[in-house]
Amino acid sequence: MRLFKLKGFPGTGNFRHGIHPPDNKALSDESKVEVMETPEAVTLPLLQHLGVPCKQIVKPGQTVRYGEMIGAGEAFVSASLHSPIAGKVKRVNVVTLPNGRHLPAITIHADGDQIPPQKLWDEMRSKDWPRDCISIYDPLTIVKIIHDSGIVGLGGAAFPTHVKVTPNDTRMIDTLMINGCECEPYLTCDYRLMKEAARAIVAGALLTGRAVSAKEIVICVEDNKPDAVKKLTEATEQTVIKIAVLKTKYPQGSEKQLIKSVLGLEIPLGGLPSDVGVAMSNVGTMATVARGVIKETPLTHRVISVSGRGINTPKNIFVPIGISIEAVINFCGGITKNAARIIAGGPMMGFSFSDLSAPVTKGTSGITVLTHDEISDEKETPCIRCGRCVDACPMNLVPTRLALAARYNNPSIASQYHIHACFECGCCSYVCPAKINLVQLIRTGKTLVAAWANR
Amino acid sequence: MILVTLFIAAGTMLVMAVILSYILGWANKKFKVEVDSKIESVLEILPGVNCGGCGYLGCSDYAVAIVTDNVPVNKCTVGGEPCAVSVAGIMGVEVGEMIPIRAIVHCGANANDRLQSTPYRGEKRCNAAHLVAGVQGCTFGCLGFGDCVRSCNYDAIHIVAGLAVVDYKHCVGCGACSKVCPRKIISLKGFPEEMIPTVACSNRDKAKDAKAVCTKACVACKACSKISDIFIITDNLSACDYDAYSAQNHEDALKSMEKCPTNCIHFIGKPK
Amino acid sequence: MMYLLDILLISLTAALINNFVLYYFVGICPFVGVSRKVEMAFGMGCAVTFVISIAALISWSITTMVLIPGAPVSSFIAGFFLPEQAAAKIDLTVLSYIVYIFAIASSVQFVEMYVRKYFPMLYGSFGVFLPLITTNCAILFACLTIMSHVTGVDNPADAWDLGRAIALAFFGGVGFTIAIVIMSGIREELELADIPEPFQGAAITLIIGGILAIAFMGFTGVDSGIRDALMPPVEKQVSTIISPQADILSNPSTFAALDILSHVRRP
Amino acid sequence: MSDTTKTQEPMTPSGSTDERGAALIHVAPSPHIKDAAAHTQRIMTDVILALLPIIALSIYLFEVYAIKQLSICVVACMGSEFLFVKMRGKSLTLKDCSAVVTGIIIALSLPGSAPWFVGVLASVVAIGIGKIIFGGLGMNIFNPAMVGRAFVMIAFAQLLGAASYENVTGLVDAVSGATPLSALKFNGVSMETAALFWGMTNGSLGETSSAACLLGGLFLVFRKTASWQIPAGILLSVVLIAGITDIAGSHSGLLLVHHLFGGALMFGAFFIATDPVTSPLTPRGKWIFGLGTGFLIMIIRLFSGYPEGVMFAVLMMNAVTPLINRWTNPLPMGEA
Amino acid sequence: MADSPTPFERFVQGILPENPVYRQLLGLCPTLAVTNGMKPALTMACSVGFVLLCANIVISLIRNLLKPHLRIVIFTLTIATFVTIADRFLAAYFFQMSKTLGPYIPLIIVNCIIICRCEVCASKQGVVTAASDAIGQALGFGLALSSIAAVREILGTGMLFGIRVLPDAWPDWVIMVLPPGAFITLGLLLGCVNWIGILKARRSAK
Amino acid sequence: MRSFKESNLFQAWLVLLLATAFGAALAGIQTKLGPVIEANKTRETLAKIPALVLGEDPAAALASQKKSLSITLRTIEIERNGVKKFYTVYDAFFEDGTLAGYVAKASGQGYADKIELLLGLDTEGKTITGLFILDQKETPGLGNRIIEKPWRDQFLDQASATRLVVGKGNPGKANEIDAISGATISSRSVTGIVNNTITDIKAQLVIPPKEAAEKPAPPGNETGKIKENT
Repeated sequence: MRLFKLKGFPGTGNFRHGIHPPDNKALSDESKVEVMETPEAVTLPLLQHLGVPCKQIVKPGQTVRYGEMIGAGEAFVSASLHSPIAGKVKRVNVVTLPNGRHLPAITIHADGDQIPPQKLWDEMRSKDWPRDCISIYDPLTIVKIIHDSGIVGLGGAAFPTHVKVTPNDTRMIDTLMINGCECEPYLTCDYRLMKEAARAIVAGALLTGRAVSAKEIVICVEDNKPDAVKKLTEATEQTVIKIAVLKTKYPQGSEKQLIKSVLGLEIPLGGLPSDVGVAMSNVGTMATVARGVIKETPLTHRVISVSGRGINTPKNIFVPIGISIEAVINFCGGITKNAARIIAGGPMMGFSFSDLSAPVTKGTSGITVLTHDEISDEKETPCIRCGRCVDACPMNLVPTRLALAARYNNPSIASQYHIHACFECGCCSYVCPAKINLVQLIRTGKTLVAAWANR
Repeated sequence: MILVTLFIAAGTMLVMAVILSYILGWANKKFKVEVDSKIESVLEILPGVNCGGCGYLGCSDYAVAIVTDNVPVNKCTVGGEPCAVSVAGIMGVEVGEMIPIRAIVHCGANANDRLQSTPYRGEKRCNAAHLVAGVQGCTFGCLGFGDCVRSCNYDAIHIVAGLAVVDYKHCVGCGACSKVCPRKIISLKGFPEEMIPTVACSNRDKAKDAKAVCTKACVACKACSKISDIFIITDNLSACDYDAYSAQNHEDALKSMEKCPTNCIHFIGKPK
Repeated sequence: MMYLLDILLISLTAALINNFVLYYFVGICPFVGVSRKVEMAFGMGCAVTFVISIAALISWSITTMVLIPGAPVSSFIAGFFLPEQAAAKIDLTVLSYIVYIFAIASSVQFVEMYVRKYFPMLYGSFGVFLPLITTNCAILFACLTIMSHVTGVDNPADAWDLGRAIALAFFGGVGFTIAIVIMSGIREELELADIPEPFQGAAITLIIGGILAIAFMGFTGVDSGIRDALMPPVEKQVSTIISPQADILSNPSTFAALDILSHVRRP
Repeated sequence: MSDTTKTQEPMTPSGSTDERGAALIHVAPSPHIKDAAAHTQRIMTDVILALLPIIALSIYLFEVYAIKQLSICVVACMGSEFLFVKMRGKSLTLKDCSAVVTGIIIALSLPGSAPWFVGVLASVVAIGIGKIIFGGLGMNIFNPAMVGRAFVMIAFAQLLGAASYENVTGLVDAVSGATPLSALKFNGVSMETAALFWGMTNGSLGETSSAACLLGGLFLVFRKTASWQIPAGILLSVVLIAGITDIAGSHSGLLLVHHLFGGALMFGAFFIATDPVTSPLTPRGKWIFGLGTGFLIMIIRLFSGYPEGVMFAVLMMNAVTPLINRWTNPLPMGEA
Repeated sequence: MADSPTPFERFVQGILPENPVYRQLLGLCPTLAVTNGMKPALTMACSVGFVLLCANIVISLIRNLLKPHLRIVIFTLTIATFVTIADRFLAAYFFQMSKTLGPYIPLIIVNCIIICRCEVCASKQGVVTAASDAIGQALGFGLALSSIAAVREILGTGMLFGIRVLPDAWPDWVIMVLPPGAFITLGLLLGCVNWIGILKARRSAK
Repeated sequence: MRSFKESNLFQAWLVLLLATAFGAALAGIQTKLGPVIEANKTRETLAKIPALVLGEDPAAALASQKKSLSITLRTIEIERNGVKKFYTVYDAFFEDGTLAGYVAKASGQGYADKIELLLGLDTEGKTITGLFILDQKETPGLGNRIIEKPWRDQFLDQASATRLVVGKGNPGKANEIDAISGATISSRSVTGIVNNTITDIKAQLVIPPKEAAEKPAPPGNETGKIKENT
């Protein structure tokens, strides 16, 4: 049943199911991106992306410049790592990231002349990003620069971008979709970036589009961000880029749902967007690509939003990667007394953590600090099979069945009900009237099924 | 008339019996399927608890493997030696040396020894908590939610002060606990003696990082390996070479245990 | 038409109304034992349906040809020794049980051996149930029911023919399949339920069986209802409308109106 | 299986509980926010709210009998829930109000004239055999209220009549006080449509007034507490089958109206069949469930010895719900 | 295999520890079908006992002559013969009871208890052991049957052996003498027996 | 010889032996018990006949006088809707040979299963003198109340000329049988069987007095003796 059509696109601007959580973006969407000064030290884990860890290529005691490569992504699905500050490499220690990864990290102490971060940010939001001279860049050069700059998806998953844009004979890319939905509640970094640095995004999009030789480039924004739409429309004038304004709905920003909404296509289960001729990337990534290709600076800084009622002054800030979260939080006035949970990322899919010394990584899109009032603390009650999770699941699954199968160690039922299709968006847990940790159970169910499959 | 009835009744039955038994006999030969009777007799001896401790899908799978693939007969940890001897009798092979296999938990930190633990709200199960960062500082140690306890069919593992502890009186070495442990800190090892030494730690971080999260962590100080060569240090972690351990080097092992600065060498097993 | 209706009703009765498992309690052992997985239950149901039909065929033939008084075979043989009238009275029904079970046991065994040899795949999926079927009361019960409709009738015209016998047996098997598949569906669901320990397994299965039996009691009388609907009795019902008082709510004798109802009847 | 049996007392490493006060940073799995409006208790309160018009009307119609029956059943249900849950050594679950809902539905589905022990036995069976034995709320296969009612309906068939007979004012004797459906079925007597609709007829406490049931039911549907597919499916198939029968038997609409408004159809369609626990999960499954229930109701009403079939039909469809769930297991996006 | 148990052990085993109904879940069909009164239940138990005893003895006598592919056929033949004898005997001397029990007497043929005992015990043991095993199993079966029948008859009709034992005010629970009552009673009793077993095991563990 | 030993039949010698022996044994038992069982079956019916034709009290009185009725059996064959139907009818005679009444055995579909009943009619076949339910499987507590005497007694003295109807609420009305509450179908089934039986056998039921007189009084006086009248 197609109720209406998204203007100018084959999709409806919508997908089946999904939820409407309060977005709480008002906390930080009016605060302009602020720039943090160069910190005393940064900690750079060797695996900040999906894939193979990069190889450490500096020794303790060595001095590094700004932007110098310190970790080489040698494997295809890997990304290089660059120093965001000039300084001295300290010992290699271990760090536990909010997502649970426990890995070695390089610590660099600031030393010597620093490039002021404000300069980097000003460069980014300046209006003089080229739109017309894109054709001077050779597609393969763009791909190579993306690879060398260590650019990964900044939306959260941190998938190495060069993998997506490397030309592939078997899977031609028709459409490049730029994801500016930012459907996670609280987060506003993409919104601010779209508002303040629309030109950089457009430049990056054009470059990437050229790299993948896309016939069409679409920037997708939810309809609760009219200002961003306005800025982007201005910035895309006289270019091939189209802008799709989508229904505000969680998880509109998930790639499968977004492709369904805009193009009406469904990615086959276990497939990638490229299976339907689509490449997708985040707006932040596009800005970084533009910076990497045109200004030849690697991915060393990113915009994050620090929000939630547990933060004294919610802000959007431009930070060097590797800065400790503690420093970021202190920059935002620290946490309030009734703060209960600190989350890397948004409240739906982010990871809560307790170790504030953990660094901001390439994939950290924000820090959300929730108070006791915002989180649900209610005790779990039995599932009454009301089917609300079924109505909420954007993947058309039966979450309660998956969760119970996981709880009662029944991998056969779990796989029979397609547990592998779940991408843990959290809709089911959000709507569950029995307050069951459905997503967590499904997550454990996946490990269970994996163990069962290779018995 | 009575006689005739008797006669006809007997006759009917006879005719029927002849026909049916002929058909069945014929079918028995015609449709004979060769089944190795050994499999069935081996299966009869195996305990039939299908625990999977032998590494096969269940007792019947192991029975097939014994008969067809000449797999060693001493893999059943539940049935133990008597079982292996009987199976060996059927197969006509030698029983390998049966060292009882038992589970060992490679973590020795009680809840109080763990630093940087954070209150955790979620499913109270190890495999769920394992996927959440910071439930406890140490990313290697026992989570203490008892997935292993639930998996044990022999009531042989319990959570004591937040730590999984094997009850060697009951443990049969089926390996169910080691399979479910998300942190893989439970391993199965042969116990040549009733009590053997073990290093109760799995933390492979450097001493400084390990110490930051646990008071009982192995700091790889080499104190143990200097005294006794059954302890080998790899990846910042001391490990006991169980095969090398015997009654002869018992004294050395005891000394190592006393020397260990973080008390993470333990003697475990069935107390005499 | 009458015959078809008869077949229809026999089938319906066997499958649903007087379900073998839930009404006559036959085939309880597999109902409790082999109802863990839907696939297994369905396999068992199919195997039973298959064997029950064969058994019905054999037992009906033997009963009418040999066992009952005046059966062609027995009276023919007896005719050599006895006068015709006496020969027609030779009654071998006492042998019925032993003959039926003999036939069932051997046909089950035959089918098992056959399937095992030539359809190993099929044997793997449902052949394992075949030996169990010998002791499945449903089969013998169907044979006995058929016998009682062949011998114990007052009117020779009421005696069942082969079609009715097979209908009963086949749909009895279908009814068994329905019951066991429903049960297995429920038990699969219960794998994800926190059943008190003493009730796990057979006990809960029996209690569910009880509730199912209650539910199936709703079907009682459907056969006579359908018979009446398709072959209405001579009398015709006439409806009469009675309007209760308009202000019935305010009337203290609200139900006085209903009293009138009971006096109105069919002419 | 060992899962449930061997679970020790809470095995939490110290530190994971909140000993040091609530205002502490803690960790938890995502998602970190939950819909505060979604709550099991609220679902149950919604059902109770929706039942209010029916309760009110039954009290108006049957006065003290209704009050007596309601209080007996609710108290007995809560009592037996308390008892059985204690016996299992689990923490009490009275707060979720599900026992109250079960009690009210039992009371409303029994005739007001039923002796006290009928209500008590129905409640004990409903909670004991219908619910707790399966593991409590959410695990039960059959609608507890219907299990309880079916048990007493068959156990005390003589007392209650095969259908629900009503004998409240003493003006009619037990035998002749037939419900509209049994009057139609056995005696060929029909009632005026308005009386059927507003509930000025004989029957169980809750099933007399279709208007009240519709009111409450629509409330549930609009609150999304009950799915709309199930009542729609039931009503659709009843209208279809009763309509065809009506035309074939030239009853000039009487039969259809009786089957729609004369019995427990509305009550069953909106309050009993929509019990989330015992109905399928997916919309497609709910349609199948609704259509099947309606079909069975009509089969039983038209052909069997019982004038009313809602209870049996719901129990039967409850039994096949696991199979429906299995067959309507939706294909995930991208695989369809 | 372990040492073969003595006849007496076999006898005791059958009554409670290996009760055919509660422990082995065998012979459930008659257990459900004929337990709506004490009288039919006991008659059934006696018939089963008779058939079990005779069949066990005969099978035990011919145990060395059995061929694998004809074993089941011989079992069923023997059992069916004795069942027919029991059936005719009942019809001749207890006509009403035989009518009440209806097809469930011939269904003894496929009662798993008997085949199971033939298979497990009689075809491997001597006559004395087989006989005492049969008696023990039959007693266990009778015990189970009468316990269920007692519950059903008292609740369902207020009577025991047809004699009113409950006050007249007792409203008969008709459902107890109907099929659902049989299932539910057996289910609940089975649960109780399991429960006692669990409690015992727990106590002995301590 | 070897091949014979291997043959299927030789392998199964035990089965053959047992089957034959068991077959013969069973037939033997049957010859002993068969007549007893048959007698049981008929006695069940015959014992009811005096009460059905005479009424309970006269029957008891007759029994106390050590007198009995002699009964003959015949089959009435009718054809309805092209289907042949048979009714077993017992003619009951006093010791002096005068006709006491008839009892017809009839059966039909009930609510749950077949209902089998005995219907007593007076000498002229005009009034129902008794009704007894031989076999039924109606719902206990509801339908099976058709076996209760008060309900059955409603049939007594009903004229056979008009069809009986099932009603509710006003017992005593002529031709009306009060339905058992909650078991209307069972009540209706019994009434229907009675109606049909009467309609079917009415024509052939009454033996003309002349013929009856011709009938030789049975030799013995004990109840239960049957003369087959084929």
